[in-house]
Amino acid sequence: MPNGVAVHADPHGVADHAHAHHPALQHHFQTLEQQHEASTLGMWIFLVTEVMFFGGLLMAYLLYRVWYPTAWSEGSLELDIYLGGFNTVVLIGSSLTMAFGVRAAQTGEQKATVRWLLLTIALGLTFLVVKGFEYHHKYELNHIPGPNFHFEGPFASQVEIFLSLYFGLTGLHALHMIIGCVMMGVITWMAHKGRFSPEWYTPVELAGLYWHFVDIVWIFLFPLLYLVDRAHQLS
Amino acid sequence: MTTTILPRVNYLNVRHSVGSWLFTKDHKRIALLYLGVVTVAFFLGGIFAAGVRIELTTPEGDFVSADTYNRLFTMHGIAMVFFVLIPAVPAILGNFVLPLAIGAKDVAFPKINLLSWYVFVIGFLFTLAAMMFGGVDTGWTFYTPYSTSASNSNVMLTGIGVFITGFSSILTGLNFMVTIHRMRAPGMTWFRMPLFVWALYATSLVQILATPVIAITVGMLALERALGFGIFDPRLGGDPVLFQHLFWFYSHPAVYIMILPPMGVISEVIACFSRKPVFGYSFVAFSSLAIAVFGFLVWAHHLFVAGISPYSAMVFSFLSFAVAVPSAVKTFNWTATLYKGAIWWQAPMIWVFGFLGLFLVGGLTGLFLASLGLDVHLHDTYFVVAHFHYIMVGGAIMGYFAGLHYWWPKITGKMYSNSAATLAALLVFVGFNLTFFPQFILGYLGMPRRYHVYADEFQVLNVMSSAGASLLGIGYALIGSYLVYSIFRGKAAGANPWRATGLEWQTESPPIPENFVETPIVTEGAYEYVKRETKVA
Amino acid sequence: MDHHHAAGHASAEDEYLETPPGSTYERTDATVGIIVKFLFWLAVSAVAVHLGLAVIYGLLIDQAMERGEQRYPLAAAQGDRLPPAPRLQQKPRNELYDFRQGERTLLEGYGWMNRNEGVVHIPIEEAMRLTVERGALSSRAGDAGQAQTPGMMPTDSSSGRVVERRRQ
Amino acid sequence: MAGHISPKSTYYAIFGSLMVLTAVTVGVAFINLGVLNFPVALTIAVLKATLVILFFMHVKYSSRLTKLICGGAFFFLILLFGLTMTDYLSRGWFVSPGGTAAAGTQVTVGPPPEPAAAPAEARPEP
Amino acid sequence: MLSGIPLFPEQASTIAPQVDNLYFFITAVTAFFALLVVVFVTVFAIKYRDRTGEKVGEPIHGSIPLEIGWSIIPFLISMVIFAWATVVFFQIVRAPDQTLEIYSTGKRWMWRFQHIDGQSEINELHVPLGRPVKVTFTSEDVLHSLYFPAFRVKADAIPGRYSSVWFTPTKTGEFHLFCAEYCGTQHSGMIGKVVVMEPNDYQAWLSGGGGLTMAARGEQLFQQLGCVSCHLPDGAGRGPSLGGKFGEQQLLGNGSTVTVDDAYVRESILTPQMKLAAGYQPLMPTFQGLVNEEGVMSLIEYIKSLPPSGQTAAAAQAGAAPAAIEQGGSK
Ligand code: HEA
Ligand code: HEA
Ligand code: HEC
Ligand code: CUA
Ligand SMILES: [Cu+2]
Repeated sequence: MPNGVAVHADPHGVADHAHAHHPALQHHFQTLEQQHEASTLGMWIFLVTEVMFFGGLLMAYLLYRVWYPTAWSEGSLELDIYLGGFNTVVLIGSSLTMAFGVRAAQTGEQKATVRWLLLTIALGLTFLVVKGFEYHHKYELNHIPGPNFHFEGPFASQVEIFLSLYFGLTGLHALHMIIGCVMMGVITWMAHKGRFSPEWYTPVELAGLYWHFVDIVWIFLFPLLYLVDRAHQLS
Repeated sequence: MTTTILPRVNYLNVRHSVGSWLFTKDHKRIALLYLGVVTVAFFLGGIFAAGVRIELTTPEGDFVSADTYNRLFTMHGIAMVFFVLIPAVPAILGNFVLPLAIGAKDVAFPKINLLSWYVFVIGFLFTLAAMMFGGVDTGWTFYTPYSTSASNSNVMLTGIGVFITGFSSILTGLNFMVTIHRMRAPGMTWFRMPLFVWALYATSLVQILATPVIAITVGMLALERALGFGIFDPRLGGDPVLFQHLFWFYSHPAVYIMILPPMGVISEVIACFSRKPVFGYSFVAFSSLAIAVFGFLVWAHHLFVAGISPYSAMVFSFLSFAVAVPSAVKTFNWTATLYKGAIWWQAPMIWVFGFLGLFLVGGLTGLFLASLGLDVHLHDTYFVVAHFHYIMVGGAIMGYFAGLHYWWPKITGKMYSNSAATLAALLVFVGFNLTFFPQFILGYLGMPRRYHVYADEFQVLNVMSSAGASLLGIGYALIGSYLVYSIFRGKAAGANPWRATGLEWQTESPPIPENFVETPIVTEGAYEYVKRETKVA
Repeated sequence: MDHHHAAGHASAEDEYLETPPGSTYERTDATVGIIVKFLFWLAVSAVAVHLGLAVIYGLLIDQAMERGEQRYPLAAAQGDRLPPAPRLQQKPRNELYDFRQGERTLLEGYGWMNRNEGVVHIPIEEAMRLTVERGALSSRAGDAGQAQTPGMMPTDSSSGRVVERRRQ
Repeated sequence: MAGHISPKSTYYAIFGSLMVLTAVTVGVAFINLGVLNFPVALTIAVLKATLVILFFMHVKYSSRLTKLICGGAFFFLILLFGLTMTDYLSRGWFVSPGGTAAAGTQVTVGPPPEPAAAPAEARPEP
Repeated sequence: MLSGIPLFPEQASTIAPQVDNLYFFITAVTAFFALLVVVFVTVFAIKYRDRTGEKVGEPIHGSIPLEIGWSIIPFLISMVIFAWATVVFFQIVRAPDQTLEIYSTGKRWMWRFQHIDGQSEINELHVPLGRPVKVTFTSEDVLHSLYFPAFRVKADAIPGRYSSVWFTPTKTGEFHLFCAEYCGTQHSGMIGKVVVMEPNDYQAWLSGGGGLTMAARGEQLFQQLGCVSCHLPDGAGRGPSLGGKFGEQQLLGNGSTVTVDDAYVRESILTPQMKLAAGYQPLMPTFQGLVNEEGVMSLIEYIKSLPPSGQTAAAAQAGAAPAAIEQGGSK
């Protein structure tokens, strides 16, 4: 054949399908290795898109923080640092439990995997519940931007921008948490069914990557939103 | 060796039910699914363009009302950009050809591929709904504060549609990147890949990095419009120019999403129909990547008179000139490929000739716009419209048709009439130039964009433009007809009617569902047409 | 530290090594080193471009100053002039707040109105109490001021609009 | 099947560091460092994120391609921020004595003056 | 009708020739490269044409010197273009020290220009020949863009910011004025003309003439200040119809009557709450500071000229329509 393309008999070819391979291997992949590499690469690229997704909101945040430092201080002081701090600890804790979950899957400890994953979900839900309280509090104070917004002070308009970005950023983050919790639920179920083994635990690994990413976003959001200017609180 | 027409199982006839198409995981079928939706969008966009051009034949607003005209050009732009050109080459030709060209069985994530089609359709349905409820009239650029506070059209619906469609683009890009990294046939190193694959990779880079930003920007727009969040609202101290920064951070790289795959097609077709390797293969490959990366540095050239500082205008102008250089390199490389080739004037090659001329003009007029002193005069005039139509229609669409004509025998197994194709290409070329060349003059004269009525002295040029548009329409209609005809009555094409290199030509037309009977092994570069006596196929 | 490896891989780069014969897909992948170097030099050039253009910007400005001084040596720098009043009221909330702050200070605080003549302002409640105490009310004549519709009171608006007298 | 398995102690150590860093960032927020507050808070956040990326996400033990992809994401993010701020930070730059004839050269809408200059000073000693 | 196809806008300002020269230069460069490539492609396509489709081309893989050459040369050329264009840009952006200041606001869908001594006009701008003029403007609602093609200047009008353009007209005549940023339904109606006059004529126009009688001025102001939105000719609006009122008695809300004379009308415009017409709510805002003395007098003249309500429709509104309405092209 022209072009120097040779072909050879291929054990994974069309004709030969009788041999056994791992049930999780998809047929367009040749080996489980290849599938694992592709999946991990795919998840990383997806996380890149997520970084840019948050990037738009962060750009707006950056600009207005530079323009309106006082309004940013005022707005930040309106947020509850205790709830925010608690949430940070909870979320980082859930990252820890997630890492343990992945590790348990790696070493084939099925029950431990399920336990760690359940713990992760529980911590994630705790985060969301606390967030819900925060939002409700804001609602009561009429601090939700829009027609019902009310804030005292000369910087009210800019504080409205701050709060718009607050709700945008934390809302988007919470949405990702919810999706993460659902995904974790599915993974936990699969773990419970014993689908994972040291040979193949890719879904746990990918869910872990996603979960850690959500944690990283919060690691940035916490100081950016809650800790803008606490120094003035003391004076 | 003649091609025998045996009843062979291929991806088209392996199963016939609607379900087998709608739930397929075969990248080739997904490509055809995309082809369907994109063609519908192209017709829609074309009908709106026809509406625009008919209105513009007279200086008064007598065909449609001002509001309707505004909705017409907005929907034209949205349909053509988001639902035709962004998916056209990557999602149709890329989906079909990529796994074949690298010797893989499918893309890395076939289910996500199908999902990306569904997401695309859902986004399209939202936009269709917006069209049916009266359309949107903000311009395809959705500038605030008009779109957030002053427009009373279906901004939310369209915004949701665009938001959703963005994810289709992201998923496609993700899929392609992983496929190219991890699923190449043994022996196919990066520098043995066809240039089309390089172009798809560069496009995927842009898709995954830029598209999320438009998604979140449209999201912020929706929040501001629906819930009253103040982010771009000047009455609250917000900055309308911030919206423009964020919008164009995506939309400039988006135009490179639109041109890089067609450029890849050009590389393939030129190599095939000159029967020699593309001149400067690695330079063309690196230029594709350079265009993709540099394309992220230039977005504020759309904001030169919009309120950015003169200093940053200088910076972006400089960078815009820098991004022109890789395109120059590619153009010269393609021209040099023709030198001492054996140029076979077949339909795909005719389209390539058209591309070379028109992309040239389009790209060079981009330089006019990147020049600060000139852009002050030319911004938001028909000069810009002419620039981008030259490069998007004359460049990208012609590249798309070149690819469609090149791979048509592989996709359908049938061959179309070469003379009809050449005639259509000529019609489109003439019609196109007639439509859009006068717009350069109109632009310099000062006729602004998005004008429903215009000053009398602009009429003659507008009439010329509209006349060309009808020629264009006839040309496209002709293409549609002979391509469809070829499906039913076309001659059977063999596995390799163009006698091209490339792994996709080493399997049958149409390919079997698994692409290759046996995994190919690659031992040489992509375009090794060797001096030899060729056999008559 | 005790690292437990899964069988088969010595390091993460293994998957990108040479493609063994008989492999069914190409193992080698992009050389990361070149890409990193490219991105690094890109960042460096971006910074260099900014600095270089800043220098050119400065030169062009000097050209302007030079030209400006030569032609109009006596003209003071005008800069950007704002249009004359009345200007667009773009931030009604802020201006209103400032206005009310000023009013509140006058109405509720102690302060000098005119130090030279010893005129001060005191809180309005004080003033009202003192007025009643000193019996100053009785000396007030009937209201001969502008015709005011009963039940109406003037508002802060500069248009002279009146609204119903009710709890605001 | 590939994959580096970290010992549990590593995870606990990283978690501990993250907690310490969280406490630090909250503590530093209550100290008035002026303009430095923002960069310091960001630096600590970047440090925390790096720990999570390297150890929880196993990037330290991943291929160079993975590391590149990770870094690339932040590279483009910084690009977005940097080039946009080029515009905003150079907005007030002087052009000529006669003024800049361009769009948006002067702001009519701005925040009110800082509280220090507010009318609260209209209260001298009686 | 059309006297030939225009190919070039007039050069009516000092910057226009510079912009045009830059344009010619870039066109020349563009034409050169376009021709170069087109000629090469055509020549190669014809010279090396193979009608059989069976031959094979010469396997040339590339040439590093050529690559470097055609990377460096376009880069250098684009740097030249960039440099020239930036210099021209700075001319456009650098306003001279002493300019004639004109202030303007864009709102959907009209431009209002105000000269420094109070003379204001809608969709029309009168400027003197040979003097640098700087128009400082903003937008009241959405983005607009002030564009004078003949002067080759343009800048976006952003709500919440001031923008400015400067030009020195070099030719008398009337030139186009366009809005060049999409702003809604009547975006194409937000156009007008800039009238460049000899300095003497400009002075004459400034000091109250300009071809407009006071009553016509007043009518312009009546539209512009929004009086027409409340003072409908049939009296059915928020304010009483003003036709035929002058010289008559007006019943006030407190029962007294007053003669509608110059002073009363003046008071009604500047301090309307002083005397409220019977049967109407106290809705009229004050126009103190929004109209100068000359404007008040023009308004008074106009109100004097308004016929009684019976025959208003055609006479008052549509007749003697100033350029403001004509240019708008609105429905
Ligand atoms: C496929 C789409 C596509 C592509 C590839 C390009 C490519 C380029 N574009 Fe274009 N552009 C658009 C689509 C595209 N554009 C659209 C849609 C808009 C308007 C959006 C809207 O407002 O609605 C727009 C608007 C636009 C503007 C803003 C105008 C305005 O609104 O005021 C500018 C300004 O810099 C610009 C510049 C360029 C440049 C320098 C290139 C370069 O990349 C071109 C490079 C190519 C060449 C230079 C030709 C080949 C080279 C040679 C033959 C060698 C000789 C070369 C040299 C001497 C350098 N474009
Ligand atoms: C991606 C690409 C794309 C494509 C392919 C086109 C294709 C065309 N475009 Fe468009 N265009 C845009 C993208 C595109 N455009 C964008 C982004 C804008 C800016 C929007 C904005 O400002 O917001 C724009 C704006 C725009 C304007 C300016 C409107 C204004 O500023 O007021 C005009 C005016 O002539 C125009 C014309 C055309 C024409 C005649 C075609 C033709 O090529 C179309 C030809 C196609 C067909 C005709 C359809 C197929 C054939 C049939 C259905 C057969 C029967 C039909 C007939 C015989 C008529 N387009
Ligand atoms: C928002 C509504 C509104 C606008 C705008 C308005 N008016 Fe009036 N005008 C009224 C009302 C209501 C009255 C009757 C009550 C009163 O006298 O205050 C009135 C009364 C008058 C009168 C007295 C008429 C009479 O019969 O006593 C005159 C004269 C007048 N307006 C002129 C003007 C002019 C000139 C303008 C524009 C510069 C203008 N108005 C704008 C609402 C308006
Ligand atoms: Cu104002 Cu368009
Ligand atoms: Cu662009």
